[in-house]
Amino acid sequence: MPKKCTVIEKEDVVIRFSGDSGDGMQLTGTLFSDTAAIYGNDLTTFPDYPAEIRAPQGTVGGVSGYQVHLGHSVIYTPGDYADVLVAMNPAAVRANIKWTKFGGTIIIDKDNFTEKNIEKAGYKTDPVIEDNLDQYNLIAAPISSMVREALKNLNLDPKTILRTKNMFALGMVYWLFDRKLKYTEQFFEKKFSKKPELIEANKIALRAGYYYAETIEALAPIRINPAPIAKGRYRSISGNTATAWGLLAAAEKAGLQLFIGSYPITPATGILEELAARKDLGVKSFQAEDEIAGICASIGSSFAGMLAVTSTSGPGLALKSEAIGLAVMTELPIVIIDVQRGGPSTGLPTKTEQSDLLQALFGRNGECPVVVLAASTPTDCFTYAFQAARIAVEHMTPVILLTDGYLANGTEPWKIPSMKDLPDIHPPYASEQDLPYVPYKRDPEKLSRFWAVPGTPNMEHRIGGLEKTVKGTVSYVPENHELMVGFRDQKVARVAARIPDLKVSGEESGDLLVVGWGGSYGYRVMAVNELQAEGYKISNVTFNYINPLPGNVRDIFSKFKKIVVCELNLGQFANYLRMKYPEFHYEQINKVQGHPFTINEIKEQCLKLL
Amino acid sequence: MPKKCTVIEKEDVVIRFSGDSGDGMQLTGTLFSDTAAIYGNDLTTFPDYPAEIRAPQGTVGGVSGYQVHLGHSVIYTPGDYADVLVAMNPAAVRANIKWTKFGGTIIIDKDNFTEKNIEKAGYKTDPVIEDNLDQYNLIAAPISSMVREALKNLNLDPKTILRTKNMFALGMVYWLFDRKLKYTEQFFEKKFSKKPELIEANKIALRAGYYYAETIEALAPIRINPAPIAKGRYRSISGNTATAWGLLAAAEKAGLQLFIGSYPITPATGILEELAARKDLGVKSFQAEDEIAGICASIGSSFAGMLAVTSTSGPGLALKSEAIGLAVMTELPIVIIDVQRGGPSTGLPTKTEQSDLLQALFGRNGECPVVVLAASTPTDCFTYAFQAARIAVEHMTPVILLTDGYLANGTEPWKIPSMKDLPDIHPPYASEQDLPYVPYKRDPEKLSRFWAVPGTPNMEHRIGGLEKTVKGTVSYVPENHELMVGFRDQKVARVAARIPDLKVSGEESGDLLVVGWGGSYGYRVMAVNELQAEGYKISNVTFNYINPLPGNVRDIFSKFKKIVVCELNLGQFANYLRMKYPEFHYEQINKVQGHPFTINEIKEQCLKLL
Amino acid sequence: MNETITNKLTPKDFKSDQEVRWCPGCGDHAVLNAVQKALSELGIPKEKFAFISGIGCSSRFPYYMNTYGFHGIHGRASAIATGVKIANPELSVWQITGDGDALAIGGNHFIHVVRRNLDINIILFNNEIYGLTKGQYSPTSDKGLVTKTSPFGTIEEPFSVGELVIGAKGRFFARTVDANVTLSTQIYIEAARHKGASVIEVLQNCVIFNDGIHEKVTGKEVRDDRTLILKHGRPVIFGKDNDKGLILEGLKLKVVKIGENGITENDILVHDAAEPNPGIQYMLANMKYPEYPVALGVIRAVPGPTYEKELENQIEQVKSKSKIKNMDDLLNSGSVWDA
Amino acid sequence: MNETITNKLTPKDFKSDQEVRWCPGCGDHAVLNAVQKALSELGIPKEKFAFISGIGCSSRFPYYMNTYGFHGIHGRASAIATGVKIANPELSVWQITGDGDALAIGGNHFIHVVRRNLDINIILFNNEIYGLTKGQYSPTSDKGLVTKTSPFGTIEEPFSVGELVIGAKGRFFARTVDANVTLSTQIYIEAARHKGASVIEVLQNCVIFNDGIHEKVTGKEVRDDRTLILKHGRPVIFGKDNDKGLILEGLKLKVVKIGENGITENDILVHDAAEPNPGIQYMLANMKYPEYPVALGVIRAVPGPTYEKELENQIEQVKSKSKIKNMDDLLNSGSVWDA
Ligand SMILES: Cc1ncc(C[n+]2csc(CCOP(=O)(O)OP(=O)(O)O)c2C)c(N)n1
Ligand SMILES: Cc1ncc(C[n+]2csc(CCOP(=O)(O)OP(=O)(O)O)c2C)c(N)n1
Ligand code: SF4
Ligand code: SF4
Ligand SMILES: [Mg+2]
Ligand SMILES: [Mg+2]
Repeated sequence: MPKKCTVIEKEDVVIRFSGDSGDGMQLTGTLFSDTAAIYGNDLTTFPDYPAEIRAPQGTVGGVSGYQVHLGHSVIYTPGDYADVLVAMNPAAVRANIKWTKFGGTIIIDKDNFTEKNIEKAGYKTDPVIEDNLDQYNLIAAPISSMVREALKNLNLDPKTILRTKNMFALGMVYWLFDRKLKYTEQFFEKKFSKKPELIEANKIALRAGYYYAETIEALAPIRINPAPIAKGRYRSISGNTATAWGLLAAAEKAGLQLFIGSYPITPATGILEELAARKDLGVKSFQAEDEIAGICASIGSSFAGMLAVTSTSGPGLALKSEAIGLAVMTELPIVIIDVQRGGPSTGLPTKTEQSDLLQALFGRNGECPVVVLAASTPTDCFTYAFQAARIAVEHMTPVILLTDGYLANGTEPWKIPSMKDLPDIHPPYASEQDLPYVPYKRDPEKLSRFWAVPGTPNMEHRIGGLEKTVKGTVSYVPENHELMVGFRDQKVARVAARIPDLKVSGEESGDLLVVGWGGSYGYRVMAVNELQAEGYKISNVTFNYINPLPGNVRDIFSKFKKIVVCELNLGQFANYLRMKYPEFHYEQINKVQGHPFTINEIKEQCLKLL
Repeated sequence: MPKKCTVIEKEDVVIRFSGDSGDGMQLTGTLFSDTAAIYGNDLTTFPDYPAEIRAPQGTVGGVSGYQVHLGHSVIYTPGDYADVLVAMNPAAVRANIKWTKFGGTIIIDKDNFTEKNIEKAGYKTDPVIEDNLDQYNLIAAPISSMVREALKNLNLDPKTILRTKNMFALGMVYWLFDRKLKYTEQFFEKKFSKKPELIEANKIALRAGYYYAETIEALAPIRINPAPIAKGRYRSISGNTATAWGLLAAAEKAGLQLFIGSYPITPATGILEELAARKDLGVKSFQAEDEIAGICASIGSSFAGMLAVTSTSGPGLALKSEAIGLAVMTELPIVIIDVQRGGPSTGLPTKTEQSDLLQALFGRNGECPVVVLAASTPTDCFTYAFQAARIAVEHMTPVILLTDGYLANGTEPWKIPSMKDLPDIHPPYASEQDLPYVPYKRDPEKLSRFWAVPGTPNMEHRIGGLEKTVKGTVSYVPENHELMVGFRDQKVARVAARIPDLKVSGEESGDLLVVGWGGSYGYRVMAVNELQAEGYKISNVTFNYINPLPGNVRDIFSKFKKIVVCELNLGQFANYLRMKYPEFHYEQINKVQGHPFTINEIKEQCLKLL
Repeated sequence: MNETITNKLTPKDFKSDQEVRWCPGCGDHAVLNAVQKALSELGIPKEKFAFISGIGCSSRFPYYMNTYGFHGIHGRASAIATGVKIANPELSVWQITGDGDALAIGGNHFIHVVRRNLDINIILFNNEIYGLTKGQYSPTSDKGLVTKTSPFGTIEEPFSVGELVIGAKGRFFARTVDANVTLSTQIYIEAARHKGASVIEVLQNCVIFNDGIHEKVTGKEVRDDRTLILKHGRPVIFGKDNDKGLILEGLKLKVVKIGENGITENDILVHDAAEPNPGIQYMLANMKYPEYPVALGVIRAVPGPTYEKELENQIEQVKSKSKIKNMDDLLNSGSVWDA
Repeated sequence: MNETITNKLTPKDFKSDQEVRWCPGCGDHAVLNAVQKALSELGIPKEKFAFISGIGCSSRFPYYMNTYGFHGIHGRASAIATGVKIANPELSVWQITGDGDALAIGGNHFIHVVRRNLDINIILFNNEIYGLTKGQYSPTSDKGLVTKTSPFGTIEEPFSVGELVIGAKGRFFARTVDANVTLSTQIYIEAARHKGASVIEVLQNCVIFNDGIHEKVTGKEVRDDRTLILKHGRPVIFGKDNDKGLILEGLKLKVVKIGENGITENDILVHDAAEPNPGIQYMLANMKYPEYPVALGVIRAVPGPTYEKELENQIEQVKSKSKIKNMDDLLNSGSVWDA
């Protein structure tokens, strides 16, 4: 093992913590990234855990991972390959070796590399040989024995002692990256405030790991200097929490109470959980008996005057299809969040994909247009959740917001916005001066109808899923139907007037325009940045407004020789663009593996087109 | 009133029977068209009734109509405008006058034109004045009083007597078109075999009408000579019955028992009703508690080895979305029939539309391809239901068959096929020689998997909605997922090798190609025929295979200067073609009124492009 | 919801301007009358009513009410009503539904709204048939019934509405007959006043597709002997001559004649709608002709906490304890740092 | 289904080659063992079993069975199983489901399969939590339970499985405890032999998200006094010393001590699982600790016609009467004419 001893400065680094589901890797990763964020690094994280609650111990299927990418410039993705892999058992090595940079550092718990575990991980012989571990900087630490030794005086049971292994490993990593233990120790104090022996135990394990790394001079400590980050107050936030908070912010700005009617489903449950906890802000959360009840209750709450939300993932969106049609027909505001996961059917529940786009756009009977938005980073989930609510309320329409498993669970440091900087939202209440109330009378500009909330005197009216005249009378008159179909269509189209233009990152014209939407953002930006740096005439655009599309798309597209659409599906957005702007030719970069792109994958494909 | 007296021969004629929902107009129309069909006319019918079971008597909303178009050449549509309108009350006149040829014949029951009824129909003054009835050949017969008179000796209650009014009117129409009463009388004998007094009453009323028309020499009898129809045995059949029978035929040819799991919904219920009555052919029909249970039970029956079907309309298809994904993932054969109606949401349940196309293609989470077919006439519902079942079984895939309310309820004479002329269907059973059974092993050509039915020894296996390896083990391996997504996609794509080429009606090249799919067939054919006759270089194609598309589409499209896509929605098929063949430019003709096109509408739009 | 208003409303005030489109003779007309009558007696202003329905003939009901109304989608009325009631507990929420709407496609939402005990009044029009789709059997159709989808008779055991409601933890169940406007009005008023999910099964006649299905019990000639009207705290007596009653024999109900075999009014079972243990109410709800008379009136009415109030209480409690009062507080809560 | 096979199967024959992926200590493991044991005693060949599940931890069950298996979608197991059973009544069909799968999203299919009485054996793993999605409350969670979606405690009254089953016309209901493999095996065998929908509620422990929720009743130390195992035709006696029993007092069950107050074994209620009137079974199913012991064993088992057989009978009858024997007959039936 090569050992060096001076502090090395690096631009960015990727660390992957991995171990059995029970090894506490998610917590370890979170603590590490919190410390990095507080230090001032920019970073992005990506938790990656098995679908099983506890997959069989020691198997590759049971490996849980948490990747952190931190740097001293802006970080867009959790990174493709790890510089440092922490692997608590043989299965973790086997699962992650192909994601580890050749020659990178691997920290293992030597004590766990028993014959049985090696076999369980699916190795036939010796991992070192099978996976060429000698080509890496392998640090085989006897972590289990060392925590046993370090904590032997604490009078704890062996199980509890072993559970601190992850903190020992974390301590080692802190030494490697020259970090302070302080924030993590504060965390112990808060978390175990009722169990002082656990505070003590975890602190000891953490320090033991730190000192162990120092002692063996594992590798020169690496310093990632703070990123040139805008001044201000920061916090770390995941996509799901950001989504929930964006909705809360919109409710406050609209002067509405928030209602969420949802049914738990991976990876969307976090939104419901966060909002269920926000009773302090008056949220009425309703865990429904299924997805259909979730959206129908939301529609009911919208009818009754609340800011209505329902959150789900792909299979749940499928179930909500019919009810979305009802919201379209009754023209009530409602935000539908689809945290996309691997499909079709139950598919790969814990994996990410962008394959619900066409469902969101077209998955309903009849001519049934809704507004569709997509978030592209964990933190901008806040922005687009806020925008989804704004558009829903101000335009009296259902809005589908697409995020995905990668955004939902990923975290980033986030400059905390101030509520006074966010725009007000104006619900289009029917006016008292305008009696009698006519339910489908429309705002001449937006074509949206006005909202009269039950309880308001003199505005009694009836709405429903059957076609109606402007007055709300059921009507099968052919011309009326065509008129109303047209209104609903145009109402959604006119939202385009109130969304920002699409922005090009890079030159406004060139050889290749990389087009994407939603969660593939970071990888695209990195790939394009690198290619730009290499001198290519390549630019990038990211769509967050999917239906309607921004007004300047044609302008932008026409200035590039080639256009390539890059997405985690078989080409859904590319096909949608073919419908909308048939005059352009679209190349495609697609991947359907339940995983984000790697930067290299995008670069390679782009190079073929350049 | 002009009265003439010689028999006039005509090419074709359109008759519309209309009256209150309770007036028996559907029966009257059916009897008339049966007689015409037996005589040898070609014909098409279109029932058009209110959504309410019994809308308020005497109102326009409560008018029920039945249109018959018969001729002595091939008849493609129920016709745009009626030559003869039978209107049992003022509301029926008001509702239908705009669909009656100027100068055409209108038969009314004078007794029903009371002041109250005239008012109920929404006339302010006199219908004759308001609707210019003097510009028509108005036959105001005192039908009510005459049946009262004719049946006074029969000892029937007044209500029963009045119920024969429709037969009196039918008798008049029979005289007008020089038809025999025989078949209708036979119908009475069969239908009322247990109530001889009703046989008698209806016969008397029918004849009374016939003689009345003769007596007043209402109008010269019009003769529509028989059409030059292929020799053979015929019957009249509606689209829904044809669909049901196509499935039955497929079951027989595949050696499978038929299972249908459905929930009633207009206008699809007829399929379930017909199959529920077919216990003599061993059909297992299951009226489920909802649409989801309907399809899930079908999937279960498919797993267990039956020919599985579920039938519904738009809102029901929306509800089935998630389960269709399960069928895609488990790769089980199942036929899903969507009898489209006016949407979105509950929409216009009794009206027709073609607006579920994109839902059928894309309305599911994940990359979730299914085969999509569409029928285009009531009788070819038989063909495409048969084909849907053939493809489902032989390719182990869900198939969605789109029909619509217009096809479902419309009837046509149909040359009865012989079962021996239909192709055999070969279920791809797993072979005993091929043990151990591997659930996702594929036929190298079709890429479909093999079917092992529970109960078969030594083929025990597990399938489900989670992504699987070839062996059926749950797998989150990225490459495996991409492989399986690809297989499912290609399996459906390869169905293209086993469907017929698209056929052009008209010249193979020209100025304008009219493109359509499904139920708009007849109107397009008529319009294009007429334009061809007028010398335009125009041709027509009708798509029945929507996904995958036939292999020769590019060839055909490239030979026309312009392409126009004609459909009852806002342009869904046009958009789909833009995805699939982006190299062509597509014009559109669209209508969303819950009604079929008229021939003229299509002609006018085409002329603009010629 | 208990606000009094100065101008007393009349049933006519609750009539909307829409033409009523049920078949002449349909039982739904009478239900509409009874509801409008009941509403006018509640002292609640018009704008505080919301009528929510699914799809079916009966579900057209909200169009005919001059109140807030929502004609939903098939089977989802309970879920929509749940959202309305949670959003605004001050509204008097009425769910209108059919046997198909509530018990076929909507069965799940129905049992859950009952279990959660939202304060919603659910009028279930039980005509034992799908009316709107023109005559297919429903989950309450008698076994053997010949309909368009059961041309050889159904082979399914029907649900009994009361039994299902009680099985789903229901606290209020009543039964009435469409044509009996007086009884119905009374029941609707009681349901409105009961806090919690109130299910009222209306034996409703569909003249077109299932005509006379309740006639053998509710027919003018026979109804006195074949139905019995329960009143809380009163002995369970019925019959043309008010001479029949129910007693409990072991675990079973038994019809007896007062005056025969030494039975006096004192021996007759006294109806207790408020008893939480549903034992006897369950038996009463399940009584079937010809073995028993069919029970009408309020069979069970047991107060209990409602979902929407519990939710509001919880929100109040959490609010009073939490330091987070608005979004800025939340945004800056927990672990934050300055750059 | 009753064919005998020459080589008796062993529980091991029912183990598939898939690795069992439940958490160590999860109650599901024991259920799997008991089912494999029960199956090996039924004398039915392996290929005649079909295990159908929804989604949830428990719903992974079919993967571990070396039989035909179908891991469906969330909540739809009853509907899929219905299709399988109708398609082939010769199969022994087992539905595996959780409290969320069966009673939340799948509630409607569940009550309908029970009502229709298909001959399906439904094992409902009741851990009173959503396991697979990591710990949200379910429709059977105790009121007040703190979970991820009820951080301040739930405000909903839970379903009682037995009550709902009976309310849905259920004819077979049993309850067992995951860890009691002997009792469970016995019950699965009885369920398999019962013709009709058999619901078995398993009190199952989720070690991760709801650990010990049944412990107060099923814990080793207390279970003899806090549970009672019902046996058809036998007096309802329980307790460590077999000295406690149930008697019926009026309409209520009462726990008594044999030997005290002159009570002998003869006074004790005798369990009749076959009684069609569900009155007492209903009370037994609903007994809750601490007022009562919790009833285990087969609580209700009333034979009745099954849907799939009635359907087959109807088909046979219609076939024997109809002149239409094949498609050519049908195509040429009714009114046809020659051109
Ligand atoms: C999703 C969906 N499925 C099916 C239907 C068709 N449908 C409308 S009403 C109805 C049943 C009506 O029966 P019921 O609820 O008893 O009401 P009734 O008409 O008898 O009053 C059905 C099957 C629909 N509108 N939507
Ligand atoms: C349509 C749909 N909605 C939601 C989910 C997410 N989901 C999977 S299992 C489950 C609940 C599991 O609880 P339970 O049925 O009690 O099974 P357990 O895991 O406790 O055994 C949920 C909500 C899903 N897979 N599909
Ligand atoms: S069909 Fe029946 S339920 Fe519907 S309106 Fe007519 S009578 Fe009433
Ligand atoms: S989460 Fe609970 S129910 Fe699921 S496998 Fe683990 S212990 Fe069992
Ligand atoms: Mg009904
Ligand atoms: Mg559970």
